[in-house]
Order: sequence, then C-alpha cells, then structure tokens
Amino acid sequence: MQKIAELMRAKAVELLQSSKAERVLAWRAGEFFYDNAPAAFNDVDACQEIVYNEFCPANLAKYLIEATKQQKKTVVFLKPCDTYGVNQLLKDHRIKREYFYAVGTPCSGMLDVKKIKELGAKAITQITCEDNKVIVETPYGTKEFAKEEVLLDKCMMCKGNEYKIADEELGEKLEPIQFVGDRFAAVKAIEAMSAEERFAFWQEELSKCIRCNACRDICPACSCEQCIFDNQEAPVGGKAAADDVEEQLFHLIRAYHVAGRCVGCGECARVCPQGVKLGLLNLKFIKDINQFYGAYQAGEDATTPSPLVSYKENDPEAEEAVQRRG
Amino acid sequence: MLKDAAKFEPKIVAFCCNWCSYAGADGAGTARKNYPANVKIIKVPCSCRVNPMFILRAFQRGADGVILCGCHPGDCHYSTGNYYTRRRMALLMSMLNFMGVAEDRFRVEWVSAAEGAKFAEVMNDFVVQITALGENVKLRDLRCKK
Amino acid sequence: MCNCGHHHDTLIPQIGVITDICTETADVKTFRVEKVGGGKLFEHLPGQCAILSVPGKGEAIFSITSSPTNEEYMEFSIKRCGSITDFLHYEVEVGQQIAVRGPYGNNFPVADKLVGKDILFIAGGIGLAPMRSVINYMLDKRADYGSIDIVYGARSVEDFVRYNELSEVWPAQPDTRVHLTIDRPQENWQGNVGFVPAFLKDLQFTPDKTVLLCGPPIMIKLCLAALVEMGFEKSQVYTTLELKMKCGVGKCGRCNIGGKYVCKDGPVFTCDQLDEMPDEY
Amino acid sequence: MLKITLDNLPKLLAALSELGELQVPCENKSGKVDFEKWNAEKRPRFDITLTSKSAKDLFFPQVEDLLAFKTKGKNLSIEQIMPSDKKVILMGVRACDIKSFELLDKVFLKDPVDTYYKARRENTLIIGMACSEPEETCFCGSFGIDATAPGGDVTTWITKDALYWQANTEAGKTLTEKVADLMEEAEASKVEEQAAVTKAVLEKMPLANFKVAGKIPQDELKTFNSKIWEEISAGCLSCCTCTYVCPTCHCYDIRDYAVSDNHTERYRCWDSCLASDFTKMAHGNPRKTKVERFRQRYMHKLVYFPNNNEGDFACVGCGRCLQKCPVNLNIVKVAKALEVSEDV
Repeated sequence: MQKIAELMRAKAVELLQSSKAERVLAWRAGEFFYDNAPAAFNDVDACQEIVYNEFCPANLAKYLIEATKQQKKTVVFLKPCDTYGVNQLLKDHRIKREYFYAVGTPCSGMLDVKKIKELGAKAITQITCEDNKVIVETPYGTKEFAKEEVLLDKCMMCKGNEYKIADEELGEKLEPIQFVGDRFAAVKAIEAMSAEERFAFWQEELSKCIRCNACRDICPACSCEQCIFDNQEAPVGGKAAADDVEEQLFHLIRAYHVAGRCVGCGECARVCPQGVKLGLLNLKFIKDINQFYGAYQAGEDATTPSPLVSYKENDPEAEEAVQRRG
Repeated sequence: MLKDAAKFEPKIVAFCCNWCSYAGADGAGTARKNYPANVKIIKVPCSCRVNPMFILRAFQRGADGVILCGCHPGDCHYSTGNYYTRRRMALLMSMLNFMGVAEDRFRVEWVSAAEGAKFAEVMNDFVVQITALGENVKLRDLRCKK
Repeated sequence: MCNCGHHHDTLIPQIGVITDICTETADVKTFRVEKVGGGKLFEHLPGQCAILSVPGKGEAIFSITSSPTNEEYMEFSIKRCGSITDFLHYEVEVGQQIAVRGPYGNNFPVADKLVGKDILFIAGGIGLAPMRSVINYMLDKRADYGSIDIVYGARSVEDFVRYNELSEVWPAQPDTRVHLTIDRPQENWQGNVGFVPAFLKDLQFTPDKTVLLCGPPIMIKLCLAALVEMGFEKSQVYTTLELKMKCGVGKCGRCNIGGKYVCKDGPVFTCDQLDEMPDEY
Repeated sequence: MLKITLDNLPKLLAALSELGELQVPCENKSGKVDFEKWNAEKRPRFDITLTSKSAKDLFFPQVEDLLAFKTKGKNLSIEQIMPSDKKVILMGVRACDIKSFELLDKVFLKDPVDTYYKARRENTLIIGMACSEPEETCFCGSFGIDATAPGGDVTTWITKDALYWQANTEAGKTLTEKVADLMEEAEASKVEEQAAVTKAVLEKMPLANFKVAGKIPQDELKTFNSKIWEEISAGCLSCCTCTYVCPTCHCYDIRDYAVSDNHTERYRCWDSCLASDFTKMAHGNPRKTKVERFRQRYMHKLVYFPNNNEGDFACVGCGRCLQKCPVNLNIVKVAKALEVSEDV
C-alpha cells in the first residue's frame, strides 16, 4: 500500500503541474495510523501529505458534488468500489464529468479499527499490516489478527477490482477480497423471522439512532440540494425523533429514497456512530429489486435507468411480489 | 374490552387517481353501491403521484389502513404512471413486511372508472380486513393518540 | 401564565390576547397584545424583543414596537415572511390568544448614554419597528433629549409603516423632524426619492448626533459607511442585529456570533462593537 | 476508603438501585455500551472506558417535552410539562464526563436557570469511576483532568478483584452510610498503585503531549480569520455525529408537534451548528456553507466558550469525536492546525 501512496503523490503532482486539474481529493494522515481523513490538496507541496493505507475507507465521490458546484477540475482517487458511487452521481446529474479526473486506485480491502478494538486491542499505538496479518501494538502488549477477522463489513462484500469509471489506473490491480457466501444472508435471516420478531428486531436497532444524519451525508445516492429532513416546513423535518415511530419513518424514507440508486457501498452502516444495522434496509431493497425486476447493480455504469424509473408490462403486482418472495 | 372491540371503527385512507378510481368511487355512488364511511378518499392526479412517504405519513398520523387505487396497468391516463406505481408499491409493501409493520394494512388496487361496483366491493372488503386487524399501533405516532 | 402553582421555566410563555390588528402595508401588520383581561404582559425597555408562539407552527422573536411608556398594551409590527408570520397575517383575528415570552435582550441606553443627546434615527422598511419603541419613548420624555431627526426610507409610499405617526404625530412634536424617502419616483409623492445613505448626505447632518440605525443588513452597512464619511464615530452609532433565535436566553447557541449571543447580549450593539465581532450577521 | 469484592458487586448495585434509579454503563443487545437503568438482568460494563454516547443525556436528553398547548376556538391554555423529579444514581462516570457536567452547568445553571436541566442535575448523585485502561483517543489530560481521580459525589476505582469507594461530598457521604454495611474498610495503596500504572500508560499515548491552553490564539477575530478553515473543513460531511456524541455540545432546537388540531406539544431537542438550517432565516443564512458552520463549532469550543468561561474550553478530551467521526475529522486536528497556522 505504501507503494501506492507514492504513486498517488506522484500522479497528483503530475496532474496539477500539467494543469489537468486544480485540486486533488485524497486522504491525509491523522493522529494515529488508522484515522486518515478525506482531504483536498490544492498545490504540489500539499500533495506530499497524501497518504494511503488499509484505513482509507471513505468514498471520495461525494466531494465531487462540491467540485462540480465550484466548477473546479478535481483529481479524485477512487478505489474500485468507489467508482460505483461516482457513476451513480453522474446518473443523478449531481456531478459533471468535465469537472473530475478519476484515478483508479488499487485496494486489497480496508480494515475496521472498531473490530480491532472489539477483539480486545485497547490503546492502539501502532498498526502494521503484513500480507494477511495485522499486528497491533498497545501498551499492554502486541496483538496479531488475521486480516479477514478485522476487514470492514463492506469489504467482506467486495465487488471486485474493476474500476467502473476511471481516466487512468494507478499501478497493478490488487487481488480483491474473495467474497464467500451470500451477501443477503442477514436479510434472509430477518425474513425468516415472524412478523413480531421482525418488528422487535427493528425497534431495538432503530431506537439506537441519534439522528446524526451521518448515514445520509456519506451516501453517494443521498445528494438532494435540500433533504426533506432538513426542511423545517416539511412535516417530517426535524432534528430528533419525537418517538420511536419517527425513527422507523426516518430510516424507511432514507432507505427507500435511495432504492434503485443505492450502490451497496455499505458506507451508511460503517459510519453509524451507534452501530445501527441500517445497511440491511438497503440490502433488502437491492434483494427485492433483483428478485422482482431482474438483477441490477446501481453504479455499474452512468446510463442504465434505475429499476424504479423503468417498468415492464408484466411486472408482479405488489401483493404478488411479496408473496412470491415469501 | 369486548365492547370496545365491537365499537372499533377503523380509519381508512384511500388515495384515488383522478381518472379511474375516483371516477369509480363516483360510479359507486351513482349506482347506489354502499361502502363504509370509514374510507376517506384523497384524490391524486395519478396513482404515480403517491410518494411512499404519503402512505407512511398516513399511518403515522393515525390511519389504520391505507389503500392506493389507480387505473388498471395499461390504462393510465398518462400512459405509464401506474406501471411505476406498481414497482414502487411492491417494494414498499415488501419493506413494510420486512420491518414487521402494517404490510397487511396496505393494499394496492386497480379500479377503472367503469368499476363502481368493484370500488364498493374493494372498500367493503378492506374495511372488514382492517376491522379484523384492529387498531394500527406499530406505525402510528404515539403522540397523536393523546 | 397558567395557575398550576409551579415555578415556570423561562421557556414557558404567558398567554396574551390580540386586541387589535392594524394593516400597515401589503406585508406588514401591527398586532396589539394584552394580558387576558387587559394590561401588559410584562414591562420592557426600548429595543427589547419578545418571542411569540403560534401553537403548532413554533416560535419567532420580534422586537416590541410599542413604547414602554404605553401602560396598556404592547405592539408588534410584523412583516410576513415565513410560516409563523403567515399564520399571524392570514389566520389571526382580534380576540385570538397567543403565547408570548420575554422581554429578551438588551435595550437602547435611553436612561443613560442617550440622555441629553441630539438623536438621529435612521430606519429602512420594517426596521422602523424597533425604532418606533424608542421614538415614542423619547417623545414621551421629550425634555430628556435634544433634537430628534427621523430619517425613514421605504421601497414606496405604500411601504411606510405607521404612516399616520410619520406624517402627522411625530413632526408636530417640539424640535422633531421627519425626513422620508422612497426608492423610486412615484406619482403624487412630493418628498425625497433615493436610497437612505445618499439622503443622509443630502441632509447634511453634523456628526455631533447620536445615531440609532435599523434596517436590512445591506442598508445598515451602506448607511454606516456614509455616516463614517460624514465624520461620525462608529461608537456613536447604535444598531440592532437580527439572527435566528430559539431560546432567547443565550443557551441554545443559535444566535451566537463570536463571544456574543445576540438574544442576550444584543440585539442592540454600537457599530464599533460590531467591528470586533466576526462578520456573521 | 471502603471496598467491596467484585463478586459482591451485584449486591451493592442492588442496594443502590433501591435508593434511586441506578444508571450504569450496560451493554445493549447490539453490543453498544451506554448508560442504562440497571436491573439484576443487566451486566454492567465498568471495563469499558467510554460509553458510546456521553452521559449528558441524563441531564440534557436528546428530546424533552416542555409544554402542551390546548386551543379552543380563539382561546389558548398552556400546561408546562414538568421536569423529572426522580432520584437518579449515576454510576461509573469517567473523569472527562464529570468535567463535562461542570461545563454544562456553566450554560444551563447560569441565570436564567434552565429548570429542566437543574431538576435533573439536583436529583442525580454522581459516582465517578477512575480510568484504568485509557484509550489512544483519550486526551483529558490536555485539559488538566486527572483520569485517575474523577471526583463526583463518590469516587470509585476498580481493580482486578475489588471496587474501591471514597465519598467526596455530603451527599456522597449520606449515600455511603446507607450502603457501607456491604463494604469493608480498605487501604488506599491499591488505588494509588493502579493510578500510577494508568498514568504511565497515558504518557505513552499518542496524545499525551497534546495541549490546547496557550496554544490557540484567543483573539476571536484572528482565529476566526485564520486560513485553515476552508482547507480543514473540506472533508467534513456536515453530519452531526461529533455534536451529538460530544459531552459538552449543548445547542438545542425548540419545536412544536401537532398532536391534533387543538393540541400541540412543544419539545426541545439537540441541534447542531453544523446543520445547514441552524441559522437559516426567512431572509437568508449568515452561515451559508459548511466552512462557516464548521468554523463556528470549533471557534465556539476553542475560543468563544473559554473567553466567556474563565478559560475553560468546551472540550474534555473524551475522544468520542475521534472515534466516531465518519471521516476522521476532530477537535485535535483542528486545534493542531490552528496552532501551526499561528506562526503564519
């Protein structure tokens, strides 16, 4: 990964110097090894601060909205999975192709510091990654984990190492995480519950929500100029849920609003400070769409219409669809 | 308790498309086909106008059942509106089911302008269904019960 | 206030009743508010504000238009510009009870720094609302102050708020002059045409006056520039800020600019104080 | 000083829960640890250094009803929804969170007193708990807080086998009398030993030498006009995570909820200066972009608040924003950037 960071710095400098772009979107190091932050780099000197390692999960696609608004040609480094979000934003007319230059950036899976901590590593002073080993230093001793133990959930569902949009690719593609199993397994487990159990499950999950809107703000499909939940005039507008039902409503509306446009990047679940399993709502929509209307992957390209803005004359009726699934 | 249950009068919100189903409701009236007063009709220009949030809001604000009526697929006044409705509502219904709420309190029906009798029949049936289910508590905002 | 016998939080309003509604312009109405059964809900000082509630729509803060010397009622001149003001304009009739809490904020220093001074009021549009409280206060205690000049600009003749006071009551007071201006020429208008900053220069005020300035943000900025050009010190110019507010007591954080909370430390500031604050108003 | 062996701890908790609503860090079904009402079925998690949410909810809940309006024709009546008067014992609070109460007091107990906050505050007894396993994101030391001596009405320490108990205030002593039977006298040496170890660990932490006081220009305009804001805010998503998990953030909104045509409830709820509509008025928004809103949050924490409150920063170094920010922006990064830019 260190080698990729070097390539990124060189590429950023090259593109700025050749005036192909005015600014660069990449990651900047933080206080610890694992807290790299998305950042904008405006000049060649600043580009020396670009970092890249196993802790760069954030998709930079969403920042392109601002680049488009400011009409500033921007270099953006995109991991293979990030490219889906970019395509979706293009399709939604939220960003314009002429304002960004996409550099495909190899990825071999991002790690989850929360998992590392949950596995008992407290007070992390250093993390080193070697092949499939993750070595964590703490004042209480060194801990070693297998990479798959501490991969981000979203990386467990890796979509592969293809870039769906890129002006150029940096270096060699890396081996993607081999996903084994069924990505809808968790959704199916809930479907198998009784209605009362499902209700109880979601009550428990959603009552943790603090309505910080992180899930919305990170989402490459949530790109409205003004979100209905920020509109004080809207009946559902509001900063906090007045009761449990409002949380249900918030999450239903949030997930529904991105249905057919959700690229399944898993960022919403990753950023939730309360660990609400809200990615399951999105996955449920993806699963239903695939089943009712044929397989579809949002963000695969920037042109295919979403299943919710297309139809077939012989689509199943609502009740029929639900039963067919059941 | 039994006495209360016997008295339960569900609140039903019916979103009806202007061109078919609303005319169907008119037809029911002209043909003197009765349907219960529990059904409150909200006229919409096309079933496609109904945002899934409308349905959720109706439940939230106290509806015990919500029914969406539009032209038969293929007969939409705007050619294709109800095809989109069908997809949207299938997903919504499936999601309500997934969350363990109110899926059986929500129905989509296609009723043409000529189907006054069907309109009345559908509404009668739906009211019976919702009455049997009782009050909606899962999706209702607890506050509006006060 | 309700009679439940509890100590009430500052966030809990009192009940007032609207006893008169006067249509001032196409989008400004003045509402007279009294305690149920008569009398004022609370005492205030010129420049202070109160928060009016429309149940279901929420609260908004308004400056109190009437003078503290008015013993019977309070008035609020309110411009229609949002859901709460829409309700007040379109739905409210005389006899309607509304919730009021206050008074909030500081006031123009009518009892100390302004005593004995020649006063120049500058107002634009609905900016006359907070000024009117001070003007009527000073006219009621006329001997405490020097000369009074009132410069008031509006988009058109129809946009002058409280036109009868402007044209008849105030000019008739001793050593008091009213100077009106409108933005664009209009038939049957004999007075000045032009924006307030230019009008100020035309009127050639001497910089020994103390200025009370209120209007839209852009007018405040341009008037202040004109005044400085004319030799006024910024410390001689008082103005009021308007920001979104919720609690009214400097806690909810909404009207925080720099170290100040406009609802508590303002809304009245001198222009040299504003210079020390971040430009976020 | 008293002590009770960990085996007997449930007895102490049971006794405390008889004296008031006992709130301790508990694990909920999904594995998050937050303050919750304790009962015999719940396993307290005193081994967790930080709860997911801060403890400010106990005094300043995310949503709180203020009053109800009833209308009848043109008539209106108002019923205040009274603040809670239940007795609460809040146990297992870390030094940083205890300091945050002191900071919130400066806001809510300042005249005019917020009666809702005050009622909760006065009805709550605080049992602090010393940290023994600080995390790398901890920097309470930067604000002069001693993680090993958290204060509160009672201070407790947990070692491998026992909980040590020391009453600090009159209220704490009264409480101690009621539960002292369950405990035995103990020497302070074990606690001092533990504190020494904790302090040694803290010194090895990456933020051990991070200081704020004296490092950031307290001149409002100078810091406000610093060049860092545009660049550093570029990554911010404008979500409210940092605000809501922060133990000192206290902005709120007041909103009405129409229960029915003639019944409205007014409640307040947390709000954030990062929200796009925070300062939005009918005639415009003085903070139009996220740059200004981001700046406001940190200016308030690092400059305005200390200037108004005898130099106390509106931060206690709990590190929750370091752990929770979706894009890893946080107060440490901002403070460090401001410090560097001072020379520019």
